[in-house]
Amino acid sequence: MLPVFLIGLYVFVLSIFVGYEIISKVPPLLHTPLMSGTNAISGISLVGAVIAAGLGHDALTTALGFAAVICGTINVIGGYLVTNRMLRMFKKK
Amino acid sequence: MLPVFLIGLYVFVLSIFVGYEIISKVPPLLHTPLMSGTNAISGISLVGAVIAAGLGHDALTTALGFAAVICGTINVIGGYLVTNRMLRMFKKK
Amino acid sequence: MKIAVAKETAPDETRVALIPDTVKLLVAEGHQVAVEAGAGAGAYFNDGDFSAAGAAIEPSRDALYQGADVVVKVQKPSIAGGEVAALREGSALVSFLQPHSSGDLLKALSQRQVTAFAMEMIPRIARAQIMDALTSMATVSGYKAVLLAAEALPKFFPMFMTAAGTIAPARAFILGAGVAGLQAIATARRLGAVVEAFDTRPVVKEQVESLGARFVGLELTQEEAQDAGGYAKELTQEQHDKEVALIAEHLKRADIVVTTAQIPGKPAPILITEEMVRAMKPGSVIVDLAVDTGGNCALAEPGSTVVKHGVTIIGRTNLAASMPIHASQMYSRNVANLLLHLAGEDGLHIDLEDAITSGTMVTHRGGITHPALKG
Amino acid sequence: MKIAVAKETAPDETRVALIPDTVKLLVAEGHQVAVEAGAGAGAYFNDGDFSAAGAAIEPSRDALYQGADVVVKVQKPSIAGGEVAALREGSALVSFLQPHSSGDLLKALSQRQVTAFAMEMIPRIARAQIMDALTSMATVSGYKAVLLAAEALPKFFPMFMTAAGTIAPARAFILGAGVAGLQAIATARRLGAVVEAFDTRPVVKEQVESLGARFVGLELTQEEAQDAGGYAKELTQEQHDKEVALIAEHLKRADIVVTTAQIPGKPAPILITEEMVRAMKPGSVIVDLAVDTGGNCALAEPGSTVVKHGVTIIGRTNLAASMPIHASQMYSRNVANLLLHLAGEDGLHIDLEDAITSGTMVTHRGGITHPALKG
Amino acid sequence: MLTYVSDIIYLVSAVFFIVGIKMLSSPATARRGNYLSALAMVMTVGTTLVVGQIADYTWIIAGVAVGTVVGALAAQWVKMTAMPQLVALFNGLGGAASGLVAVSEYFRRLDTLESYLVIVILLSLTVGAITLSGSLIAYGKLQELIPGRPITYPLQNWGNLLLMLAALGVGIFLVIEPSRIDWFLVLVGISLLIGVLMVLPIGGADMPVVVALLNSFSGIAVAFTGFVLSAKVLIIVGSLVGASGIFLTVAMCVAMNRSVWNVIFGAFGQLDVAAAGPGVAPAAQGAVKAYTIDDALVMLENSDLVIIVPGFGMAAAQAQHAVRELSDKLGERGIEVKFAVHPVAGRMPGHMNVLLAEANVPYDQLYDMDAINDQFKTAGVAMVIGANDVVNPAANEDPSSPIYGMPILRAEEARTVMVLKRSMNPGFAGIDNQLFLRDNTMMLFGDAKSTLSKLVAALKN
Amino acid sequence: MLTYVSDIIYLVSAVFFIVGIKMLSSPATARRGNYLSALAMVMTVGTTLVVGQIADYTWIIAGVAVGTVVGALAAQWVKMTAMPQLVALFNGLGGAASGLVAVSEYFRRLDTLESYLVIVILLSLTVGAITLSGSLIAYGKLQELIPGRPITYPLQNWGNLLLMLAALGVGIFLVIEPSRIDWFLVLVGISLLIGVLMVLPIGGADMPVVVALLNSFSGIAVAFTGFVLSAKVLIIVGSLVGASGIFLTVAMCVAMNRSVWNVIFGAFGQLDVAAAGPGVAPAAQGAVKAYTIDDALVMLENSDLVIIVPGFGMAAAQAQHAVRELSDKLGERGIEVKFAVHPVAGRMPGHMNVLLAEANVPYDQLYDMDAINDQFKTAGVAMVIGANDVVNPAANEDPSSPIYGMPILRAEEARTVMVLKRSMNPGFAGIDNQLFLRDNTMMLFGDAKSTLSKLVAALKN
Ligand SMILES: NC(=O)c1ccc[n+]([C@@H]2O[C@H](COP(=O)([O-])OP(=O)(O)OC[C@H]3O[C@@H](n4cnc5c(N)ncnc54)[C@H](OP(=O)(O)O)[C@@H]3O)[C@@H](O)[C@H]2O)c1
Ligand SMILES: NC(=O)c1ccc[n+]([C@@H]2O[C@H](COP(=O)([O-])OP(=O)(O)OC[C@H]3O[C@@H](n4cnc5c(N)ncnc54)[C@H](OP(=O)(O)O)[C@@H]3O)[C@@H](O)[C@H]2O)c1
Ligand SMILES: NC(=O)c1ccc[n+]([C@@H]2O[C@H](COP(=O)([O-])OP(=O)(O)OC[C@H]3O[C@@H](n4cnc5c(N)ncnc54)[C@H](O)[C@@H]3O)[C@@H](O)[C@H]2O)c1
Ligand SMILES: NC(=O)c1ccc[n+]([C@@H]2O[C@H](COP(=O)([O-])OP(=O)(O)OC[C@H]3O[C@@H](n4cnc5c(N)ncnc54)[C@H](O)[C@@H]3O)[C@@H](O)[C@H]2O)c1
Repeated sequence: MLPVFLIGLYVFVLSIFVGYEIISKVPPLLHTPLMSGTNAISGISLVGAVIAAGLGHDALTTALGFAAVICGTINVIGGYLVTNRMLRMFKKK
Repeated sequence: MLPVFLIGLYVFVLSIFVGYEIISKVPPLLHTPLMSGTNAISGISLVGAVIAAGLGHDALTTALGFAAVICGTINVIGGYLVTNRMLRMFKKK
Repeated sequence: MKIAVAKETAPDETRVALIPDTVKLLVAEGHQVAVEAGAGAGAYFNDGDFSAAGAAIEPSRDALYQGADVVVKVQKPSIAGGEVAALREGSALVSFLQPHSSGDLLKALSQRQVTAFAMEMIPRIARAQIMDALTSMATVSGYKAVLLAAEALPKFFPMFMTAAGTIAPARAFILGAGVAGLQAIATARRLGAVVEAFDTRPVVKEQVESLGARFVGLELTQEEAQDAGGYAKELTQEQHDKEVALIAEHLKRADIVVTTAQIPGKPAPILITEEMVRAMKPGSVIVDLAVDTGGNCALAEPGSTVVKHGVTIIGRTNLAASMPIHASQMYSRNVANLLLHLAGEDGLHIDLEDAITSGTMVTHRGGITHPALKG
Repeated sequence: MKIAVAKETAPDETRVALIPDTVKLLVAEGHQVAVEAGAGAGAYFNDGDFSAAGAAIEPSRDALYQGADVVVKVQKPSIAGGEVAALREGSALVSFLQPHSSGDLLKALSQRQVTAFAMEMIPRIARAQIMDALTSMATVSGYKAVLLAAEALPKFFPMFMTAAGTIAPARAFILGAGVAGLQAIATARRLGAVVEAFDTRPVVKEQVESLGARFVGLELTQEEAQDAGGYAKELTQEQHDKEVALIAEHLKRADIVVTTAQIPGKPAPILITEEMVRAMKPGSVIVDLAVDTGGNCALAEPGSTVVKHGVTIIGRTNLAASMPIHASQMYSRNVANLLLHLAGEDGLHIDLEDAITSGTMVTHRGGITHPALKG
Repeated sequence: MLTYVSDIIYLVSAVFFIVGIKMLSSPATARRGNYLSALAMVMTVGTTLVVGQIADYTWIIAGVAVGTVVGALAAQWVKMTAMPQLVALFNGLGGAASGLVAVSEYFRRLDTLESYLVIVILLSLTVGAITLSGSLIAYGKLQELIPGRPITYPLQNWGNLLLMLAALGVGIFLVIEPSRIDWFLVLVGISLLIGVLMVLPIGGADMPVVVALLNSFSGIAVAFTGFVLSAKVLIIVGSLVGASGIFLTVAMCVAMNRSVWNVIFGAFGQLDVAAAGPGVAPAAQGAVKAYTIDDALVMLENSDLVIIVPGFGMAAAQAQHAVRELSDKLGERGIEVKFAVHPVAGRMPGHMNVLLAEANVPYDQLYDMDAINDQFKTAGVAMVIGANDVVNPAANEDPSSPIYGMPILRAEEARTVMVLKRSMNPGFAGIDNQLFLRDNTMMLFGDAKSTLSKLVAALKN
Repeated sequence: MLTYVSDIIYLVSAVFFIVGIKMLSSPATARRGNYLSALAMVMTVGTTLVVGQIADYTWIIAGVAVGTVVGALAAQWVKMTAMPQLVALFNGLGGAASGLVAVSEYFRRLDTLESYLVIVILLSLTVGAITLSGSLIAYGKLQELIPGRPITYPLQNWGNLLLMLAALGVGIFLVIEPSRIDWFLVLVGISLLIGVLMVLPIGGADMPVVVALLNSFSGIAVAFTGFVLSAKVLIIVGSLVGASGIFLTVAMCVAMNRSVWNVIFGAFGQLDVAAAGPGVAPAAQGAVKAYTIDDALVMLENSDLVIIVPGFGMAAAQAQHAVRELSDKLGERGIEVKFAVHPVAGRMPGHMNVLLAEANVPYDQLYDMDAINDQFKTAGVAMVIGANDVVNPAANEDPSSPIYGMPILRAEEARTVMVLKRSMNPGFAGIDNQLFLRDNTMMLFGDAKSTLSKLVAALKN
């Protein structure tokens, strides 16, 4: 199990650098849309949710999975749409 | 073998992002020291060289390893020192 | 309201109380304006300009005054010249009146039952700024004083580095940084002089510096220096001595000096003595804007330019009249704003509750009404 | 070398050819300087200043001139006043000489065996810039012209937005953007005017714009407009007509006009006719700096200010003399630089190969030497 | 071969997410960035649906359908001003999803739980649960269901610490005894409680920061879910969101001039001067909004006409040259700039004219009050530089004010009023100015010259 | 457990490398960055020595000793001007090391070679060999052992393409038949040849770009070595160096206003206007050196005294306000600024004075020629803004020049002369100016106002 964890750790550390570097100069006015945009992205645990809901292991896990799918989907769909609405405000009239 | 390669690829891609992001605003006057500094770092294949030279597999690989250790060490030691000399120029008198 | 624009009778007065542009504005507001023939000539406005603006031209002064609700003037009417006598009883007069020093005139006006408004008494409150003729005229004098100095100075104002050597910039020293003083600072700086300014009121430090000049001052508190109206107070003897010493120091280095220090209702303080003039550089120039009220420079002579101890001392009075077009334009706007403020449904409307009306009116219904002038 | 500084005899001339600072410099270089008593008075330098700088004070003109290798002056010596006669034979003279229009003087000087150098003939080459007195004096005139105009204008120069209304900025129009013209532009801009300038030479467009003014010009080529020395050429009739039409257009809007157009050795071109003056705004001001050589404005009268058709036309000559301290300082530096250039081991050293010497010298050894003045 | 392809797709998606977030951080590319990240999301989820050995799509389809409808409707119907609370809600659901996946994995693998797996499951669960409950409280505060003021109680920080230690203890116990479902549920409870207690004491005005922090938490939960499922793309994206969320939180605190610590644990009530982006719920009426250079920049860049109102503060700061430079820079970008000169701005007649002329502002850019007053309503920004009395609406509205009756510049009619001054101090007349408190007013505190220089520098990039 | 610890150390080292490189890209932190990256190197190599199952340290110690001595001596003894070629040489050795490791691995694992391994070994080898031979040629050009001018021959690009295809062919063959040592050696030869032929046609002035590119190659070789050895830290560091090297190459080309393609395949000789950083071999005497804003910035920031020499170009560009601003900014950083006003700068007496006064430059910062001329030698930078004749040394040196005898400002005595003008065009006198060609002169081409604005903007960050 250890190597998997280590690999994950490498990926984790590198991603943190990437995350820091790309965020480091956002103008404050974009804070809210950026927050909303990354919030939509964090709905990616939907990936885990569909597996849980679809694996058909037992009723409990499937139910939990189903709930997770609903939560994740709302997060993803709603998040992207809201972000998009916010960003429309920044277009030059 | 495939997973190892894939993991490498993930690491590779993420590192490229990191490399790009951290380099993106160097002033031209630092081009030369930066080049020299990263050049010293690329001597890190010394890691491979010491293994080749020290594994004691056979004379050929050891000889190749020995040569690699020399090359790598010159690159590393010389590279860092030269970079340091260059950077001294930028200190305020 | 019937408004009459009188032709000025004072010698050398070139301004006119209303200019055609303002006449047009008043006419548009429903007033009738009559202008004495030739009233605008000194300020390059001819009768034709006035008629075009909607005014009637009236050659006879008596006819003009008799038909008017309000007569507007620049300089106070002369009793001797019959101007006061020509005013219709019950009519109003708007003009500079120098009320503090013109007791006789005020008496004559009140006897004649004239409601007189003194333009110099406009209170310094925010909404009266548009009528503040003292400020307007001080703006003109401050600007013009520096031009006179520059014209009289045997040197350049700005610094120049040329093939024929380096020319040092002139040093200007402005005494009194009120409206005229600040304008003088700005003008001298524009022309490239190095400017220092002196005042007793500490608040003006920031204002002087906002124009890029250096402030020189006594260490007085706000209360010691300034009264509630924003005007300067008279100093104690000790303060005055300190002030004089400080000024003497700066005068020695100055090429041009413009003095504007005044205390309303009092003679101007003497800030430059003969001895101090003697210590100045030959060729330097003093313009004394306070010469009307006694002068800040002991050697200044009202109305003339004298050279003493190698220093040119300009005591020209009524500087505003030397720039008649714009001086008239500004005065005219101030007067018109006051007229519009005073105008009621039908003729003048005197609201004694109103700070502007009561602050500016000096005589009314046969009496001297202004508290500062009574007694 | 023995250098004599003469007291100027021309009326109203206030400048002096050398000032104490420059005398000090020449004395340090090993020259002897004698100064006529009272020579510096007009420029606020007294005899004491000169002695302190190392000069001898000489009350007698004859003694002064006789003991000198070089006599330095500002204005050309008068034959009638006996100045030429007082010069020692074989001595040298450095002064403005107006050589193009002073045939008699040149003849008298050559008869007297005087080696005369005309300060206006300094060639316009890089290393002679430090002697270029025409440029120095034009700098003074350009600056002063605007001050005179500002003083005479019944308006402000700068724009102001005040409680008494908005004051529009004055519009200045400068005719001829040579040294004086450029300085006039700079000064008018400093005071806040909106400036336009006209010239026939296209190269000055960039220079005018570099001072923040707008350039108005004919579409002439460099060759049509300018001779090899950088001075303006005379225009053809057709070009002149076009020019006049263009100028007329801009004059109508102008509040002040400064004209500086000159062509060396020729009368100044008439650029402003009476008709054009009549079309100008009442109250506007013209300063004609070319009035010495006939004037650019047909109505200008040398030496006086006239008001015609409501326009004030200032024809003051010798403006540089109205700023004697700095004008003398600059002229003095130019003269000293020329003297140092001419000085040899022992007295004057005339090197005819040298462009400055040969270009500036007008008489020598009894003859007129300058090619432009012969025949 | 299939995992090979899918892994490559995941990698490409990760790259798209990275680039997408990067694009989100500049106004010019933000919308395209959002589209790109949405595309990456579709690719990732789609690939999982294909390669994820799904036995039964029923519940997935049902869940996605419900989620889509609810999410889309909520996003479309919400009012612009209610967006912050919606984002908080969404974020909580994201945390819930991660937590639920962790719970589901826990039960699914109950028999084969290794320590490593338990650890990551518990981490994913705990962080997810905190995100959920914290976000719900934040939602409640923003929606004003819960009082916005900080709710404090004695020893709260000690209480929280205790709870966290408890969670840690239960966690360690579960690593040793993975199958103790009862304790597992206790941990869920503790985690939810921590979320609630962490957010309750924080004032409503600080909620945006809290939401940013919780957003970072939800990213971290995703990363742990990635460890649970050995899904690298989740690790990448989760840590990306986690890291960017943290730095965003810090950036927001910096913009407010406060430390993160102070915001989260300070609990000293709503500040007067609070940072707020657009869409963030307006601070209580009457509170001043202080903005940063970058906020100002976006406003300026989105204007066609900027009207500059100079006052005595410009003179005092000697900022005339900087003003001119700003106007030049805006001009270069095609934004029209006009100067509105009030007749008594400054301290002498023509004070502003003198200074603007010194800085070479062309006369034809200067407008007097009568000429400009009707144009404010068409201006994107009215930039008030060190002026105060001359734009004080009290002159029109308040007969008791000493400046009542003085005509003023109607700066307040511009879309945004930007005020550059050092403090809330009054001007010459010594009276307060309600303009500074209006909704469309942006205060940029600081010396006018230095603020302007910063604006110019920012405009150059 | 050991690999666990070692892997963590490797990860920490990788982080140090990343941070180290980041610090290298700002003058303030560059030296510390270099130390950090050296520390990371020690950690990485040290860890490998411990965990690398080393059987015999003899050859390692010997190799390290030899390498250290050679590297250290070379680094200390080389002249500052010869640094670029030394860097090229070091870089070649780095490539050689990667290549040698690949060869060694090839022989060691000859019996168990899988396709995946062969591919990465061949890639590491090829890239390493190209780096080696290419760097040697670059070294030769910079050291002037090989003619610096581009060496071209007919059909060169086609020839190169052919060679690359050949390498590809041999490589594919070797993947199929891994044990064909003969073909393996052929591939080594082809790779070396590609390196030679790629660099030969490129002009000496472009060598810095080539070295940057080859540096990137050596990083890529390291990354492939990492794949060969399954060493993640090598992959990270290698791709980091590879990526940063590529972007550095692009950045250098951008600074020269050329495309990478043009530099590598253009082969159109040495440019007159070539970018060159300090330490880069000076371009042939008499060639003009054009620099960028950032170069200028570093020079300015490292000065105690900056003397500004304004000329007609400042007036023509109406750059006086920008000049004033620059001077203010420098002043804020504690750098003294003086203005040297030549008596005939501009086109009228006092031209500069008028403009500098307009921009409010204080009089006491203005110095006339006599007052300033002795101070140039103590100035870090003499900044000549649109002046030409007034700083032309021909006035002192060339009796045939029309300006001979005119006193000039001795700007050339400053440590660095920075000249802001649009082109090499002459000024009023119409003559060339040798000052622009001197070694200590930095030309900043462009309109003076825009160059100054850029400098000001850059100084603000
Ligand atoms: N024009 C005239 O002739 C004249 C003459 C006398 C009086 N007045 C009066 O003066 C007033 C003029 O109005 P105004 O709007 O121009 O000025 P104001 O009302 O006096 O306001 C100036 C503002 O500038 C700010 N300020 C000062 N220094 C600053 C700096 N360095 N950077 C940024 N901001 C700074 C101050 O706020 P902070 O302290 O918060 O920064 C202050 O609130 C009117 O009341 C008018 O009646 C005018
Ligand atoms: N001061 C006086 O009284 C006076 C009078 C007449 C003549 N002169 C003569 O004028 C000369 C003055 O010398 P100087 O050094 O001031 O000027 P200069 O020698 O004429 O050189 C000016 C330089 O400025 C550059 N330039 C022009 N526009 C520019 C822009 N927009 N941005 C950047 N650079 C620009 C030009 O080069 P690029 O085209 O490459 O940009 C030119 O080489 C002397 O020869 C003097 O004798 C002086
Ligand atoms: N708020 C308004 O509406 C308004 C309008 C106009 C003027 N003001 C203010 O009122 C003030 C006075 O204006 P003013 O120009 O009419 O004043 P003024 O003409 O009465 O005096 C001119 C200046 O001389 C100064 N002074 C007096 N005695 C002095 C002494 N012994 N030594 C040196 N200086 C001395 C005064 O302090 C004043 O600054 C100004 O500061 C002006 O800003 C306000
Ligand atoms: N290189 C040097 O050393 C040096 C020194 C001084 C002056 N100069 C140059 O020489 C030039 C002439 O200088 P100046 O001021 O002594 O000239 P000036 O006094 O002879 O003439 C003044 C101006 O009037 C202009 N002018 C002539 N006829 C005109 C007409 N019909 N309409 C309009 N304008 C007309 C001329 O072009 C000139 O610009 C200037 O450009 C100056 O820069 C060069």
